[in-house]
Amino acid sequence: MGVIENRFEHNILTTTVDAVFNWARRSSLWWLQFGLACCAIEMISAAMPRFDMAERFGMLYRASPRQADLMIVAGTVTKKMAPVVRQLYDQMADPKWVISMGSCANVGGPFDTYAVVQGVDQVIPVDVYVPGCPPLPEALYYGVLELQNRVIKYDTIAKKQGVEAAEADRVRAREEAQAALGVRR
Amino acid sequence: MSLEITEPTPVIISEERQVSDTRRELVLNMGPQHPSTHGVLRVRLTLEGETITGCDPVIGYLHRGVEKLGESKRYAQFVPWTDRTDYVAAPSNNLGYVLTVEKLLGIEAPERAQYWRMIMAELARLASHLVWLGTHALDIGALSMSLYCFREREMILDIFEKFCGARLTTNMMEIGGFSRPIPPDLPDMIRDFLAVFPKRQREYEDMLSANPIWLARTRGVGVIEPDVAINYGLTGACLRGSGVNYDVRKAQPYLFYDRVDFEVPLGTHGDVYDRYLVRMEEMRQSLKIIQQCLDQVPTDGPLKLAESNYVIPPHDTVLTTAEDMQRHFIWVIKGFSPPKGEVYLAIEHSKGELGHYIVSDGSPIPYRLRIRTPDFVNLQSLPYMAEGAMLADVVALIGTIDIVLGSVDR
Amino acid sequence: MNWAAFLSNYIFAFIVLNVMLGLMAYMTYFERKVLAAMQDRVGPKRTGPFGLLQPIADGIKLLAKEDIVPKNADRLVFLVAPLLSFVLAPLSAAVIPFGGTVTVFGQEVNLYVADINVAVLYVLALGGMGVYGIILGGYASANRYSLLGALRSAAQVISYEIVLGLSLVGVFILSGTLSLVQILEAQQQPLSFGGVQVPNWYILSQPLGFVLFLIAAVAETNRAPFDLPEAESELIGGFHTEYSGFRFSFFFLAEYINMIAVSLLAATLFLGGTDGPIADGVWWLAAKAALFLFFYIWLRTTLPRFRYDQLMGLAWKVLLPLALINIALTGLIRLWGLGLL
Amino acid sequence: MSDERQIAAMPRPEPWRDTGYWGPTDPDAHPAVRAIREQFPDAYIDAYSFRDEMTVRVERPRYRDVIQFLRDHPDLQYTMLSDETAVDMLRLRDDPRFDVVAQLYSLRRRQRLRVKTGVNDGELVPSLVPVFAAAGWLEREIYDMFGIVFEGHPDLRRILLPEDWDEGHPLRKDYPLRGYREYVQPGFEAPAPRVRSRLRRP
Repeated sequence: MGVIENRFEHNILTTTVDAVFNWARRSSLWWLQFGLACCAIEMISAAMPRFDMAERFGMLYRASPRQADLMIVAGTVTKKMAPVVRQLYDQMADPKWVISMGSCANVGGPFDTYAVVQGVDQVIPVDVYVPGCPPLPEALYYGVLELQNRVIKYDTIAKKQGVEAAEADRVRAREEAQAALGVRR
Repeated sequence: MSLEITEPTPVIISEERQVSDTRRELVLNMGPQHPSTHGVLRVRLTLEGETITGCDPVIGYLHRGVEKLGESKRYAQFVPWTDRTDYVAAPSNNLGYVLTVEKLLGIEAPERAQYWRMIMAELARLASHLVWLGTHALDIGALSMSLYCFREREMILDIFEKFCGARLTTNMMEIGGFSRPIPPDLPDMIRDFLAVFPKRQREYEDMLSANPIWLARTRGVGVIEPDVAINYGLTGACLRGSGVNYDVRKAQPYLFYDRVDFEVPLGTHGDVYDRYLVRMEEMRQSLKIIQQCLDQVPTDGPLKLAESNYVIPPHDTVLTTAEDMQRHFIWVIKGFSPPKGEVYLAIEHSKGELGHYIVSDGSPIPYRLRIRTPDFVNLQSLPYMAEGAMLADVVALIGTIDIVLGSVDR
Repeated sequence: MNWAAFLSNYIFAFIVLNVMLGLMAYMTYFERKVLAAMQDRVGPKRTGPFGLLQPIADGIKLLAKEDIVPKNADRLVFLVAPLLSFVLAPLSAAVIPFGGTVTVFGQEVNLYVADINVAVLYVLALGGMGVYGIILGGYASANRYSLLGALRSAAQVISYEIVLGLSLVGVFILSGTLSLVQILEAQQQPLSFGGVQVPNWYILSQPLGFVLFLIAAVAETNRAPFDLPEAESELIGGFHTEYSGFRFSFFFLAEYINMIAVSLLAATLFLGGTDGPIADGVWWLAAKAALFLFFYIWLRTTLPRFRYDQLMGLAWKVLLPLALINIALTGLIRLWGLGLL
Repeated sequence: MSDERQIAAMPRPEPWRDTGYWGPTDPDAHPAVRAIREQFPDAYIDAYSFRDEMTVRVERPRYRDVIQFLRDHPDLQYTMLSDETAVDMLRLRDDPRFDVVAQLYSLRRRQRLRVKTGVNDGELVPSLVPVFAAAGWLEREIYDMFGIVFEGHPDLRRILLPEDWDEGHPLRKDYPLRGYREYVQPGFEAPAPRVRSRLRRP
């Protein structure tokens, strides 16, 4: 958030400013070039000539997490990889979003084994879940469009509490969801 | 080594090491998230300047316990997981597993199904080689190559999608043959592809094969001698690039590879460029095989073994005959019990020898399911190839071994 | 002192600066569109009509990103390095002549910011200074990838600076000056061979020098196939791996400004600048520069990347001897032409 | 590509019945088995074939010697180690618990041979690394997955699982498929242990 962090309260001016910034954020979601498993191949396909998801929406891929806005967790998150995923997420600059792509990243998918984290939301907060094993590139399209709809509502001022508050918020939301669904397994 | 050590002590390498008074080594951690490690490979490099003095690949970031899963699933249930071990050439993986189980059971699919399996496996090899070429060229810096390769790959994925409804994880083969009919316009789709692809492949070769920068980056890099390659257990293009003629399709033909005419391309120097040439030629040979298969395949006939108790009965007879309904019920509820024994069957995957080793204890679940993936063994030679190379060569080497981490880590 | 002339110069410099800043933003758009066309894709399309607002959206977004300074970084240097790169980059546009002198409201206005008698040296010096931003940024990030990128950049710039300078010596010998304005004027007198009018562009008399300049300029601006300092497949982001938000965009933009400046320089030195067949003017310069920019993108999409030692070998073993041969030949021919030989 | 190096395709055998690429099915007629019996009378246990694949079982201390002999023998030339793995025989027999299995391949004769040796928990198996460089990672994987320690392996540490994995060796039959616990994010409190699920057996 850099320059404008914690400078303004809600009023007409900041709302307009937010609208402009959110439009810019939505229009240039640079994503982290980061694939884990099968879904990564479909994610790459989505960026390739037939679909050209990335450039069409103004999404450049960046190799460095510092310059990325969007992390697409494409594939199985194993217990060995989970700390790395978390570290990458922490290295990204705010504001940042996460798309969980594919069943493995959503809930562990077909790999209910000793080595696999059952859902990447145990590691990092997720904004949009794209189901499928693997999802078609069109499904990822839809996920990105959904995310854009979320980004346009992003509130710079509401997020000013910082990373800890966001983390607490995430844990609370997760516990609520778990309480509503009952215990996993 | 004494027996007390059951857990390894972690090896701690300091970040910078003083080698002598004037030289210092730098430890560079490449991956697991790195643009050119093809997923989640991590390579710990020891550098002196830009020269590599030590290389330690760290794998396992995609270890999902597929073998353990296989030991808890019935034989026929496990096929979808084979897709996900090597996801860029899923039909080949299906084929390896299915053939191994068929060998264990002592059955063989009908002729028509065998031909279609060959076609699908060769298409999968093409798709896999296209991904390899794209990413390999992208690593070395040829930006557009990957886009062109993925563009052509979409045509193959269309064929898969037409046939089985899935693009990537196809789950197309079954024990005893295919469960789905061949769509009537599928042969024409494949013929269209065969007509278009050779021209496109010539375009790739125009871009790379004689490009001075490409030659400078690949010639003489990652040389591996034939005897060393054999000793490292390399298979596939990594071995054939060194001039060793070992192709499972020729050496121990499965399916009908003895009925088609093709050549095994061999390299001479064993460097990155030769492996590139070998794979490009393999793509051409694959096209040749597909063409012959399309000419030879019977236009009608069963696609699945009908009589065997090991095979799920076809859908139409299940609903009309009592015997098939009972067989279907038992097959679904209990599975089938193969004889006791153990089999190992290797097929020529796009990356090398893909072997499945199944130990059966007579129950419907494999007692031990071992997947010998080619890239796991091939990747082992990376430290040997990287010794003394430059930092930029490492990405070329990782590309030339052609790894898929799902297959390496399983 | 003539205050009106001073003011007009000042206004013109202001215009040039802003045009450069606007151009480089749309240079990214141009690059993405050309890349997309070459790669059978669409390119930016959804942001504004034809995606024309894409650079603006990128800029605003980067402005609003968090500005991360790594814990182990050398804080002051880390913060200053991108500024250094960014500030030095547009300065070389100051000596590019966009035309001769025109009269506006009875006031003579020079269509160049400054006519320095060592203009080319000044541009080369700025190129040498610009690399400081890269080296300091890479060093200060406390990241090994950045460090390697910075070291590569230093070695590369030192090697190719020499080639770049020497490849221009032939032009200096022919024109007898280091001032870009005078070089431009020298190219505007057509030569006639038996009634056929041939423009006196130095690309015709200095083809080898032109090729050398082109290669060295691509290397100097860290573009493919010489983009080793930020080689994505090896070093992630190279020197800018740790930079986020607007500081990253400074590096990003500096690279594009450098490209534009070098293209303008090449057009002025070798292609006759504003000189054109029908009507002289700044549009000719723009068209020629656009040709070079297209060439840059074309290279990027086609060629693989050099390895570090091959890059050095190319500079010292191939390009440098060629440049020296070019100088010697040009000198001899010049002496012969002057009747001294 | 040079043509003189091409080989003709081996004729395809009848499905899994004929004497195909695994050599003769009779242990007495198989040249490799005969050679092992002559050379290592004390180490040879038995040999059997299934689906025309020959399996030789040898005593653990001579495991490496047998394989080295097979590699260097001028008539056999099993020059390639295709695969090395292990099987946990917990439910099938009492002693020894594990089988270490090496799949050998002769490039020259285009035949395969499987060499097995039994090992109990806590016993050492001679490593194949001095014979085949390919065994390096394969044995690391066996160590990682089964906990079998190889004697003479230069770099025996975990390969697929994290280096600080403390839950044992997952491919053992007494290890549950889902492991013993959920993923614990570093810095967070430990979650409740996973329900130990019994392996589904018929």
